[in-house]
Amino acid sequence: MVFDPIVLFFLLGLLAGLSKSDLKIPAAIYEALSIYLLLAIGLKGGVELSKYPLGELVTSSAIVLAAGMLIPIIGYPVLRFLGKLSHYDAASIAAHYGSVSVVTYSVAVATLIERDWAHDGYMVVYLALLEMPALILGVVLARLGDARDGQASAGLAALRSIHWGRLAHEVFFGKSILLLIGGLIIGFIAGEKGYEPIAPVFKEAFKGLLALFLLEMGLVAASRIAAFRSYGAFLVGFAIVMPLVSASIGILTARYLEFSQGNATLLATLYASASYIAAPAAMRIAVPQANPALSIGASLGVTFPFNLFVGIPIYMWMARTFIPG
Amino acid sequence: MVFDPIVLFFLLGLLAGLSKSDLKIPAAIYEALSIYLLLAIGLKGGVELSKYPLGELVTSSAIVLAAGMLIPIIGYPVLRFLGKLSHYDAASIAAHYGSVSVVTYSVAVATLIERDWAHDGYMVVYLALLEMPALILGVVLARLGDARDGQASAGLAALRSIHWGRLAHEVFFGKSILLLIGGLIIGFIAGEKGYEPIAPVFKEAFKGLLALFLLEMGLVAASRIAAFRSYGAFLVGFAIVMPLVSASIGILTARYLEFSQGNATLLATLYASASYIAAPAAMRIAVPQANPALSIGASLGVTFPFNLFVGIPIYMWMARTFIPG
Amino acid sequence: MVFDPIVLFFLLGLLAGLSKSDLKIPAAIYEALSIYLLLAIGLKGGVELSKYPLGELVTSSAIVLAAGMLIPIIGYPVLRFLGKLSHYDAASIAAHYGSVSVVTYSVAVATLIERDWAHDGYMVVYLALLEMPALILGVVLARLGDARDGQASAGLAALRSIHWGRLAHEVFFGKSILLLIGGLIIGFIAGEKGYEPIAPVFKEAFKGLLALFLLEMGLVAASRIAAFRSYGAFLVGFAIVMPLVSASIGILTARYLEFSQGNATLLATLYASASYIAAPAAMRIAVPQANPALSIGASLGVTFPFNLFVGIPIYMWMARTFIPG
Amino acid sequence: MAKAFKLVTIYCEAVLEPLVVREFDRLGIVGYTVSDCRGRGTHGVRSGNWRMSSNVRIEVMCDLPMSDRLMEALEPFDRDYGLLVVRSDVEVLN
Amino acid sequence: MAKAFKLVTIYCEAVLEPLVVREFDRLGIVGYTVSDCRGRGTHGVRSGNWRMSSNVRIEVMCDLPMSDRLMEALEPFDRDYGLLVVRSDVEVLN
Amino acid sequence: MAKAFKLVTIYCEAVLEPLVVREFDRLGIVGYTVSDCRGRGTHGVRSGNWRMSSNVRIEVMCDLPMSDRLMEALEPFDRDYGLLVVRSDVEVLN
Ligand SMILES: Nc1ncnc2c1ncn2[C@@H]1O[C@H](COP(=O)(O)O)[C@@H](O)[C@H]1O
Ligand SMILES: Nc1ncnc2c1ncn2[C@@H]1O[C@H](COP(=O)(O)O)[C@@H](O)[C@H]1O
Ligand SMILES: Nc1ncnc2c1ncn2[C@@H]1O[C@H](COP(=O)(O)O)[C@@H](O)[C@H]1O
Ligand code: NA
Ligand code: NA
Ligand code: NA
Repeated sequence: MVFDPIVLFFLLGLLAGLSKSDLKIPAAIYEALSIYLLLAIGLKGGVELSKYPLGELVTSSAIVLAAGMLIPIIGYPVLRFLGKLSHYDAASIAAHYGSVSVVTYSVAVATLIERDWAHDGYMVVYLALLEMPALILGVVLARLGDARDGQASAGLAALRSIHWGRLAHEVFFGKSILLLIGGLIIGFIAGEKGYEPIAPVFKEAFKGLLALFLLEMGLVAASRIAAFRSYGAFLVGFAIVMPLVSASIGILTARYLEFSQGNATLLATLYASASYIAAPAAMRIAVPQANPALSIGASLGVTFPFNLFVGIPIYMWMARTFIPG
Repeated sequence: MVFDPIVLFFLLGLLAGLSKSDLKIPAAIYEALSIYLLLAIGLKGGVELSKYPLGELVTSSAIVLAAGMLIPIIGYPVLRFLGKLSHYDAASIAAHYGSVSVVTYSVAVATLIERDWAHDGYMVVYLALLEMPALILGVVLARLGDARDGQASAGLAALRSIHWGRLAHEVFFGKSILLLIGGLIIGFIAGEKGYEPIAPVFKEAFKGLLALFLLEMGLVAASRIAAFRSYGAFLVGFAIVMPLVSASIGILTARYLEFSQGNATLLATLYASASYIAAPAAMRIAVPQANPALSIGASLGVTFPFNLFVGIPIYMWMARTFIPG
Repeated sequence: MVFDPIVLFFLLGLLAGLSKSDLKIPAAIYEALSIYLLLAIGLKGGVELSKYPLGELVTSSAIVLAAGMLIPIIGYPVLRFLGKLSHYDAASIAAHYGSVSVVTYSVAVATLIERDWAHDGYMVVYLALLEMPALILGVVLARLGDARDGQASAGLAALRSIHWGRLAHEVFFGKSILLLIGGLIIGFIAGEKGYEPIAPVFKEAFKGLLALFLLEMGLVAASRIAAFRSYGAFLVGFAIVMPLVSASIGILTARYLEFSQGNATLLATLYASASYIAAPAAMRIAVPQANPALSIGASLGVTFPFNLFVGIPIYMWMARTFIPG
Repeated sequence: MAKAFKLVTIYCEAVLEPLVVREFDRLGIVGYTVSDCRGRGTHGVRSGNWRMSSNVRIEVMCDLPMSDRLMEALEPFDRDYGLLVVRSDVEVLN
Repeated sequence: MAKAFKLVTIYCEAVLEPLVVREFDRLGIVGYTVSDCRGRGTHGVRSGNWRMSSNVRIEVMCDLPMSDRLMEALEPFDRDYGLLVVRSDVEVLN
Repeated sequence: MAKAFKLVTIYCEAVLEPLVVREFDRLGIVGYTVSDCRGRGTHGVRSGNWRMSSNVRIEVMCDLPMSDRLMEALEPFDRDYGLLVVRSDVEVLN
């Protein structure tokens, strides 16, 4: 089989949703599972980080971040001028694709483990790093768009109109960053020995709970697909082609940084994935004029399943082909 | 001890409910636990199924299904004419007893494991098969009753009045069948190797989470017992004698099909158990004239604890006595 | 490190709360986790109890109980006359400190395990014993205070005015006692062999789930600290000094009863800890005139973190110093 | 700017929710709000601890004639299900 | 067919729920509906993240005299507990 | 003893809750009650199964002038967000 059986849980949820089954996962469980996933990933990364020289990550982080910002910068004009979307929608969707998906990353890790590909737990540092900057860039793009449309007198004034304080708060104290970074630090301090007694919950149960989360994601995606159908072929195309472009940037960056094939796959997956936890909430507040049905429909209804079933195998193939073993 | 200590959790919940303790398990947790149990049972069955020739199950399934339909067909006239219940109530209760209880089945499996009785995981296929047909039969009985009472001109017309489409939808896309069958298929595809990484959640945690679910069932049953008390001795007698009759049908069927003693116990338990997840919801919609206090009170307030504490040991004794070892 | 890394989860929750992050743990999850912790602790205690002669615990229990009642008796006049609090508030806070905290106890156990200090699982019997009597004493103190303030003609009449029936019901069927004692009895009956199949949930997952509960406690404590700030230095001082006094009583009692150093640490921790599950709810109903912001603020906002980070290490030091090894 | 409307509040068993929404669709009612609740009535205590004992409160803002039609459409459910329908006056501000 | 009633809505601390229901029993009020909520009032923010900071909204449909008696019965709670009681007019349709 | 007040009920997307509360603070509104709900409106079905599709109902008891000011303050949200604001008469009993 080309994909991990865990993704079948997503299909089951999708089927339940599309068939209007009475299956419903309570919102409280959804919340709890997403808190769990973020913490568990952070912890594991922190424990691994405690075994590596932190310093080495600094340069590569800067490069990974810079290369990652290409994604919204490429995405925005495509959406705006090829897709003829409003500059709000273009900015919001670009931000979703510049940010990352924790679950897509987790499925990639599970697949690597199943195939016995070596990879490093500290890759989660890049996950944490990439989540937010694209959102800020998205807000900036939206405001500069305002300016160009004549709603503000100049680009600089437009930038000044952003509530930087509120945005920074959203960024650093939003629950996903807080749990990821918090988990990283706790894992770093606890180390292997302190991690061991909590590992039955945060490590061994991880894949099973990820399966339940995928079931729920399928249910949510089902409702999004319906809402999304009316928006036509362009966005569906974008939601499939953009991840491939982003993954290619990831493979190039990984090659430049001399990553292993496993780590290269993970970086490609991060770039290719689109956010559906942090981004929708942040964009809804910061760029309210954008239609959330478009961005969530594309990221959750198309790109997420695409990555699960088709994307990750492709990124593994890319890594095997373009990264020296 | 004659029963598994896990059933003590049911007693604790019952005590809490009857003593009006402030112990409450949030509805979201109840929902999550029942989703978990259905999925976990389906997955385990699917994994075991992947090791057996599927073809062999087809004939035995038909026989198990046909024999199982005897239960509502026997139950209905007893309830209607001996118990003098309305034909709605008789049909609804008969449907509950024709369907099956996932938790009763799970406790039987746990008991077999504790006593080292061999049994097969694919028995869960019968669980999935038996859940729904009795519900359809119940609706048919209710409508034919309508016809006889002169509310419709003839039996055929009565049958035609059933919303078959809606009923079929309830049956195949109701969450319990969807999760059981979905789990079966995922387990079948994943096989032993794909199951392993999710086993800490879906296999090892099973009995502990079943214990928590039993605690909740005790709380729910407590509220049902109070409501049920007013309905007299007949229904209590039915709720105790009917499982014994059903279990005997199960033992005979198992003997005919040359089941092992363990599998015979499980089939007897399936027949003897009464539904409290799928049946109450389906009957409430399809036969609204039936009083849910009667059917849920009998199945959850009497038959469920009876099976846990007395029934399962009896069915094991039956299997040991009537099934060649 | 002087404390177990698990307490860092509390800090993370505190940080999230104080920084007004959007991190929220659903109330249903909080409820489920507290039910789990109580049951798990009870079960483990019961299993260990099944290996020891129960009789030996009877005398020591009486002494532990009697010594524990000194805590509210010392606390009340200090709060009333030094702190100039109303007699309602003094009684309520005294009751909180006379009762015990399940989570503080659990963290102490985790720390002992990490440091390889021997200790006995049956110590949980004292936990169950100490939870409630202080609450009754608190109600009595509040009513006697009423009497002295001339609101009732005599102390005896004041005592008679207590709804003893309702209070007894709260005490014995309140969820925390019910789950602790229920767990104890089930564990006792199940024994090591019956415990084993549910151990993945109730034993191995314990520390990980405790970590999640601590995260939630941090969030709750954050909201309490804000409300509490206005009540000045006296109560903060009390919330730090009282646990040290109580722990000293615990060490003396443990020495008299010839406890091991590990058990002495646990008894000191029990005495030093203040309740935030049973006590707040019981006091809110039985002594409604008391301001819950004071008692919960002191117990959850100050004493709980104090014990986690500073107290437990001190109590271990006390045990090492004053208890013969 | 504010318009006089009727608020129809329907308290009923949770299993009834999809059937009530089907009536909305039939009548052409677009907007409604649902929340979970528990309670007690002539059908006894509904404690909300599992789906079969849960209630929902469904609120609909609509004009008077529609509220009459809605009420009529719900009447058949009243015989077999726990159901309470109430109506009050509201101003809708946007 | 519609009857004029009063809707009494009680917003209060969750721990108060059993005490309020006891008053209903004393007054002979059978029907009521409860839902969980959070909020802010003169007693501060009640964020609903654990039981001690949760609120409930209790709704009762009854006639005017009963609503007066209920209101009177709830007054003693007002001193020590977070509590808000409001009353409005409704038509009960069945 | 009972005072005539207005009840303003705001049905909106859950993400809007902190922004609405900020308006309360600006206007000097102390008391409010929030509960979670789901629903349907001109912005489509909001099924409540994750935060981005959840609604909240926010209730505020205040006097008429304040309710006018509140309504005005909420108007800007109406353009971009799912929002419904209604107002009715209540007596506040304590
Ligand atoms: N008088 C009432 N006031 C408020 N809610 C009520 C009242 N009567 C019934 N209800 C609600 O409506 C549901 C169904 O009522 P019933 O059909 O009388 O059992 C109950 O479970 C309550 O939630
Ligand atoms: N003006 C108001 N509007 C709506 N709800 C309120 C108002 N005042 C108080 N409440 C609710 O009533 C609860 C108790 O109020 P209080 O006793 O003022 O703290 C609060 O937590 C709110 O849920
Ligand atoms: N006519 C209505 N009656 C009751 N609730 C409504 C109505 N219209 C809208 N709502 C609620 O208000 C939310 C936002 O409405 P809308 O902006 O129209 O999508 C919906 O999700 C519903 O919860
Ligand atoms: Na990305
Ligand atoms: Na059966
Ligand atoms: Na104490």
